[in-house]
Amino acid sequence: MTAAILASEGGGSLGFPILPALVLVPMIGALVIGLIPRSRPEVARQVAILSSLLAGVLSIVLLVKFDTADDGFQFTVSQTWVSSVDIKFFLGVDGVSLFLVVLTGILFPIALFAAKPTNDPKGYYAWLTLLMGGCMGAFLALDLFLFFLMFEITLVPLYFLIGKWGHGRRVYAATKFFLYTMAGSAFMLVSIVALAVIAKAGDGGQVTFDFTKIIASDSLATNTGRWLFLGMAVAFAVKVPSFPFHTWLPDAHTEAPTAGSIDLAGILLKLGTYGFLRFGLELFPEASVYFAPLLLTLGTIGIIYGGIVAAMQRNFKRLIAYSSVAHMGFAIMGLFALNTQGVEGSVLQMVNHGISTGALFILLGFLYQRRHTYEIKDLRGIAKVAPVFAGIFTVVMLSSIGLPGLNGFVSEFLVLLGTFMAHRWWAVVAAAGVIIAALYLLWAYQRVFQGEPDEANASFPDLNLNERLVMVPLLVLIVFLGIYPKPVLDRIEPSVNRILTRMEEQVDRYDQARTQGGSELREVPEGGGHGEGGHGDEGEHALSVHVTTGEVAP
Amino acid sequence: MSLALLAQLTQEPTPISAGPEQVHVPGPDIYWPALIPLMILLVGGLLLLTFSSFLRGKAPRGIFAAATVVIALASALSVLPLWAQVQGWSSLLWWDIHPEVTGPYTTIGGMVGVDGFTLFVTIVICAAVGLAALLTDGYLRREDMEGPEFYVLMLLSAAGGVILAMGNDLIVVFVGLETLSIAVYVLAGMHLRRVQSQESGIKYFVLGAFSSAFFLYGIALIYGATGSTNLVQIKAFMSEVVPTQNGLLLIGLGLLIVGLAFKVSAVPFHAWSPDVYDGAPTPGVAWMASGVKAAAFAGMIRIFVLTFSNYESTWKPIVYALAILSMIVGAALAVVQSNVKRMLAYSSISHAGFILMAVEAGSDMGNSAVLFYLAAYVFMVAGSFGVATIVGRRGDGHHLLADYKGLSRTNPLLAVAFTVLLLAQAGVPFTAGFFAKFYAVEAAVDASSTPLAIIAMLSAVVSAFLYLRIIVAMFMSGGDDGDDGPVPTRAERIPVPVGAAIALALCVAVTMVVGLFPNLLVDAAEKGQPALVQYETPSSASAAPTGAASGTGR
Amino acid sequence: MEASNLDVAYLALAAILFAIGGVGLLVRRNPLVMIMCVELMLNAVNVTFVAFGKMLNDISGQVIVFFVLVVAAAEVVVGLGLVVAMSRRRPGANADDLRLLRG
Amino acid sequence: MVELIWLVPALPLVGFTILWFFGKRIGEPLAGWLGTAVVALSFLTTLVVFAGLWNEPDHTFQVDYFTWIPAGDFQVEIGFLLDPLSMAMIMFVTGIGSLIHLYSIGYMHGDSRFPRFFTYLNLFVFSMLMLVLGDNMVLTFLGWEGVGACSYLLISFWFEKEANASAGKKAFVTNRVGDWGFMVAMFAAFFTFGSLNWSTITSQAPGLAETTATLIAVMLLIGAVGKSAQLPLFIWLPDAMAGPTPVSALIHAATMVTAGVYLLVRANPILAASAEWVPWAIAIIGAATLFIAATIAVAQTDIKKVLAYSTVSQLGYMFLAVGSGGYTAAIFHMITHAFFKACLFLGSGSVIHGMHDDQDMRHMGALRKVMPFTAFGFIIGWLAISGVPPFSGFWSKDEILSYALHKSPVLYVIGLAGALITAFYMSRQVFMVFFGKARWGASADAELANLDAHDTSAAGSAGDANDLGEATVAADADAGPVAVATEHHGHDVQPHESPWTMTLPILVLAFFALVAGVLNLPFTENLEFLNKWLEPVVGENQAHLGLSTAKLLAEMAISTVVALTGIALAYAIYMKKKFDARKVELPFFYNGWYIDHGVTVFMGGPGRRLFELIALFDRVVIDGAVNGVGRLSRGGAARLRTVQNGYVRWYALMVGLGTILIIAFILTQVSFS
Repeated sequence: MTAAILASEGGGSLGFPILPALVLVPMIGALVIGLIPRSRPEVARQVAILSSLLAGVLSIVLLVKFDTADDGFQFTVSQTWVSSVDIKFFLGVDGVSLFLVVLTGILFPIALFAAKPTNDPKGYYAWLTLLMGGCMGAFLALDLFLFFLMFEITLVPLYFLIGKWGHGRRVYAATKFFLYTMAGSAFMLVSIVALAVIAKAGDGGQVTFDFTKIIASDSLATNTGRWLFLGMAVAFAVKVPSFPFHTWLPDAHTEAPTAGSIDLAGILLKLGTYGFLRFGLELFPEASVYFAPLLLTLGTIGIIYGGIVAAMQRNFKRLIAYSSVAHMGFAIMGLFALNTQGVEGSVLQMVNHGISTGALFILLGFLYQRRHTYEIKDLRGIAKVAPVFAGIFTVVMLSSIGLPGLNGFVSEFLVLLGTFMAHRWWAVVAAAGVIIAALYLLWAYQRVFQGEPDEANASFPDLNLNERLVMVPLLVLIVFLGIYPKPVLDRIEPSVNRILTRMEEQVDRYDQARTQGGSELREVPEGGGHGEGGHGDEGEHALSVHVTTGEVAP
Repeated sequence: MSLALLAQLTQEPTPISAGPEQVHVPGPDIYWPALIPLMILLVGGLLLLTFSSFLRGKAPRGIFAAATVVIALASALSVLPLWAQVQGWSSLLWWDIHPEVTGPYTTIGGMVGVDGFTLFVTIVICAAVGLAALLTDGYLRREDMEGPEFYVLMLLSAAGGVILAMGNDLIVVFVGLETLSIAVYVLAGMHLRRVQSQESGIKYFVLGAFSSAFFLYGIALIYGATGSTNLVQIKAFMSEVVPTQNGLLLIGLGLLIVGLAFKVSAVPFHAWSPDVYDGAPTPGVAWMASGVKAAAFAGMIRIFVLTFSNYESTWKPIVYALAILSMIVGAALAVVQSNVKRMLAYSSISHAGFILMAVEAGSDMGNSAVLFYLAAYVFMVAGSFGVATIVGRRGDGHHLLADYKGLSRTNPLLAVAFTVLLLAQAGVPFTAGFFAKFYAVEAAVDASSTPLAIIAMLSAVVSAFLYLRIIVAMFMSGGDDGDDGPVPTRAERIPVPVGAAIALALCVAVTMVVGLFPNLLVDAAEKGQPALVQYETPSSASAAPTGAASGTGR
Repeated sequence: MEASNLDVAYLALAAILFAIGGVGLLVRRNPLVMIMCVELMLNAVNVTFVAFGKMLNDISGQVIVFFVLVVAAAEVVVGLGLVVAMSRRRPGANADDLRLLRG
Repeated sequence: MVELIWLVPALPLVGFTILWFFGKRIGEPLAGWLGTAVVALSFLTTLVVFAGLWNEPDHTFQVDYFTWIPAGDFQVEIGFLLDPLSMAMIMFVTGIGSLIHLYSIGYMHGDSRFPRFFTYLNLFVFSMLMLVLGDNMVLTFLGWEGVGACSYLLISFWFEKEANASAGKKAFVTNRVGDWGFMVAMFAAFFTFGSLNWSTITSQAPGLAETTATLIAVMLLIGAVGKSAQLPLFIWLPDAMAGPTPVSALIHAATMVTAGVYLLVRANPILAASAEWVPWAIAIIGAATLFIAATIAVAQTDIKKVLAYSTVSQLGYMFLAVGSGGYTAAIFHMITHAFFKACLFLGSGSVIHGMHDDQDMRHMGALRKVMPFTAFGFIIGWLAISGVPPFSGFWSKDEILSYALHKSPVLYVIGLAGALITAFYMSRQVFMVFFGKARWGASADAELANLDAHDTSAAGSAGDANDLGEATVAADADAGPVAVATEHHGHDVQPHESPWTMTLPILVLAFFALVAGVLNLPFTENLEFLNKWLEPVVGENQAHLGLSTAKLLAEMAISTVVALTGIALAYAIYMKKKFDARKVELPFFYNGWYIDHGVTVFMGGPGRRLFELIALFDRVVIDGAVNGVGRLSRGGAARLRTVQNGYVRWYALMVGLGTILIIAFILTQVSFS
């Protein structure tokens, strides 16, 4: 199959099909590692690093070659897989997925460098590389079946990583993670199949899983669309994880090995939000507008609630895990603001959260190597004995708090701004999340890094050169994206606009009533009425839809 | 009343048919090529038995197994030309055949039908026999039960399965069913030194006979209602009468359902299977779980989907209910078992539920889904029980979850193989199991029984937990309490006989390959559509089969 | 098809026999008796076939009976074999003693 | 020349970068000199730019460098808006900044993290400049948060002591409350104007719907209140004194805390367009703050705490000015206050330095003999803040008061009262520290008896408001000085004058504290340089008093009298010992009206319990539900399992029942006709 796919190359501007390479290189790497004898762990490590680095480089190449102006899918590769039901090995990248792919390409090698397994390295590296391939595939897949395949396959490696190389109640955590996510995706599978079957009614009268075809043949009744959207939404909400479905995350993070946490927080959670964007907003415009208030509410609750619960944690890693719930709340919120600022901000937030939280987990990994505990009460005054460690941690922490000039701020600001445009009261509440974020992170920082170190921590060795080098790229990104996010946003924007424009058409087509509400609402800026309460839901939707065309400005 | 009875008895009985000259039973002309596969199995089995009795002293190692495999292979190969004929190919591989008749046909006076479906199932059955034989070899030697009987019985029951699959007449179906079952009863009770074995034998026998009595009664009623046991004529009859008026017919249908549901061990007719699987010799179980079920499902498709297609409103709800019950009860009960063989037994019940779901679709897609599922399932389940055979150790008694603890240390390869098979059963991507489940779900959704599909996926989640439990035992021994306890070392590795090794390798290979390239199997499964063909008495002396001209039964 | 009282009587008799056999299998513990009950059920079906054969004036009804008889015989053989093998290990065990396998 | 503006923030940034990476290698004192140099340079650049700005059309110059955040129609540039207001701000920010850098070289001498200190200071100056220069709200917000972060880092600079760490965190979190307001204000502004450029906003504000303007204004006010430590968010500033004294001088007196005032002045068109009650609210907040803070300052014994509360109080004056439409007055007072308060802080720092880190005024006295320069500078600062003519403080405060009178007599009276108390507590401080008889060294023991009595009443004051971890740690945030005091009993300290690096800045600032009044002398129009200078920014929204000379002189006379009265009272109590000091130094004042205490109790009590409740909910209800599903299915299965009881006849029964069910179902299908 490899050869076949490498052979068939669709409209990309590169000499060779880069996307399949992105997916297959790590997977082949995993395969190779699987063949290496147990007795040669160092070889396994080298292969893992090599393959993941190669994929990382390829992702950078992709970033460079990416055509900023083009708002469609680029470098598409399509290879029939199961002809009878029109399942294809169909890959493509657009502005939305581009940076998630790049993030994957960057974060995995770093994760490999950042932490070594305690036992049985062979399996560890094999699973990690396989996980990388799965993530790449999920972000690049343009065939619903393929997407689901990749979405599911990522469970297995992480299950083993947590269950075998984790600590504490690792089996409990791993099983919980696996089953919870699988239960979610059960609904997604049914939705996907239903979509494919319904697509029969569209052109060709053939069952198809081809994303673009399904988009083209939008033969979706309003109610059906809503149900199917719900099916998808459950899976993604579990993956993100959004508020009521989040409890697997703290357990998984707390018990996972460092690399597992890095990739879980950095990449896998994004599968959920990315799915919401690509297979929620883009596939079900009407439904996503309809359910926007619900998901906005979940996002808002996630932001506040996650922060509050995080503030009550006594285990550092758990605390960061809950902070992820809050941050991903921002991502969801931005998506369902359904306007340029919100969605762009949300995509950027995915990237930023990946970087910041990834960095945090790496640092926690260093911490654990030295002290073998995540319990905040056992840590004290580390800043005095390990100034560099503390300094780096401070920067990352501030970026996670959302300090302007660092990456976190830009995305959170855009998300809140966009949300305010669409549904102001949610934004006003969610903005309070910044207070809570400062609350729990600074609290933890004080307990762990400040104060006079007790004898247990007095001998805490500072970061060695390797560890510093591992941190460098992330720190650079944190600062760069904080000061000059323009390159990223410029590439995201066209695709986001493509999605939103389609949504606007669809919604207008679905019913005119809302558009009326919208036009009435667009007078708001002049007509005042900021003080008084929210408008009817329809109004909010219409506003949300219409802001995308920037009609807010007077 | 009694007088009247006497009066009648005193009258001279009127002959059923007046005079020999009027009675004309057309001597059935037989198209032998159609029977070659069956004959190979049947005759092969008998010859094996005969020759073995001539063998002096100890038979050379593995000769019987080898012979069985050869017979199975031969039978499978002999199917290919038939397949080519049915598909209307002009040539098969390099060997070009110009069948005078193409398409599905029927022979032996309409007793036996040959169509893609039958042939596909035949191959599946042969594969099951072959695998079981490979497993049996080492097993018998370990338990010193050497001898041909085991193989002969399997071959005979396989022959019964083929008869059942190709039976175009209820009586033939019944005979096939009984041939299949009776042999298996013996297999179950084969291990004379194990009380459990005998118990399982008796249980299976009593219940099996009980259920086949119902089946037979059903046949009788249908015969009474329609005047024939030939599926084609039954169907023809039903196309004339108003379906719902005929109580006899409907009740008969119900009883048929009972009989077949018992064979596929669908809840609530499943009670025998856990006990039997638990007690019977494990290789025998491998055969029961794979081959017997395949044959029974073949019967279901022929009888319900084909013959009673215009009684859907009657049998579909029943099958619907059976499917749901099987999936849920199977999954739920599997979770609470501590004995791996029982776990697999229950999980096979829930698999049966999945296949029933595809049957319930009652469409071409559904039939193909059934075939695909059966094919994939044979390898998954045979492999799983193969592992159980090996781990069962001498006495076939070590089947507790505890006995699998630390298997990854003692027999890493075995553990990996088992993991693959289990994940495949759980429906993890890139394994045959995933596509099988997916296909079944698609069929269900396509037949717009979506709730069934959702329940199916959720039950899959539940049973995933059980497979995870086994994996945990093998790899993450020690579990949450952290310490890995007394884990067996490489020293006490379990011996893996050659035959079993080959079988496992085959199973894993097929599972993976089909998972990666479902196309291979899907095409075949789609070509393997069942058909009912009207038998026409041959005009000329040509022994050519009839068919092709007459439209298929659907 | 026209069904005379007598035919109906045959069918009824068969049904009753079948029921007796089924119930017997449920209520009796002795394996041998259980096997006999199964035989009873099968033969009840045979009666049904014959009756229908007569009603339909169709010979195949009676032909079928022979198939069934053979099958039944085979079943009995196997069943008896199993029972004997068991009672050799566990003399005087009845059906309810077979409870090693459960749960 | 004016294009050089980019250099102004760039230089400190460069300094910061260098020090961040190589600070350790550069080491003391070179790092200090580097840090000072860059700020001094940027001060010089400022002067150049100032010269250049004269030629610009109405003294305004705007420049955009590159796009920071582009998203659809939302475009944020990195660019500077250099107008009279920001010009004035950056002048004293860089000027005072460089002086304080210089001072720190001496003050931080021998500290283990000497280079790190200057790293932060440079970063702070940079952020402050961004805050002031930013030509759009977001960039201002960047500076706004940046200074917040720096103050966090600097307050908890000596983080080994829990109290300092808590204080830093408290400052940051409390500020965040304000930042929330700022952010919402920005959203509303963008929603309304479709842009966040200050120029766009200020130009379009007049045509704004009142409700909209009100919303934005109120949100901005919340932000300003947080940053400028007004009621009810002032609680963080006194604790912030835990930081090194130069920090208190630069950040918590001269520059950062005035950012709120700057913001309001910058947004004056919005205030003008908003509802009538908004300016009132501002004025009232200011008045209340200035009075309460002043009363609290009366009872403080920690030399820096007094200054801290006096800062809060002075900021209250500025808010009062803004509220009553005296934008120029606010800026005027901001500048003068920057001079004299910085001078005072540096003086106090010098004293602390001389007293070997003893901050308790009750251990001081007669220090003028041993540290003459410091004493000289401090006294000038004292006279300035007390509003004694012709010192700068007199002019600015007087102008504010006249605006207050113009707004409402009540505000005026409160302002006067505040002035009186200010004069009183400052004099008290000066007398306690520099006059009277020495309470340090050998002669210390005499004072001990009554000292301890006071300590007991002092102890157990409020502490860390926002630490949900545990509220108790912070108790020693205030108990600190006392602790220091007790440890200083017995062994005798020999106070000494500080090195020139410290005294020089004091004297320079003292000079400006003396003469800064000339910036805006009220007598004739053309003497009001600052008014004319700020005309383009605040012009049309400035309240016009049109005072007659007579009225003006009258007000001057009144405030002079008030000031002198305050001083006299203090003299009577603390020099002549006419009355017992306890009469005025009430515990109620000492504990800051128990506001901070109240917050702590609430946060540590109900607030904390609420959070714990939510966490419990998460653990029990939500996660419980998840695990409950698992437990439920397992339980159900276990019960179902009993059906599989091993009796073959029972199994047969199941088959039979199943059959009967199916038949029953089928019979429902059959319709016998």
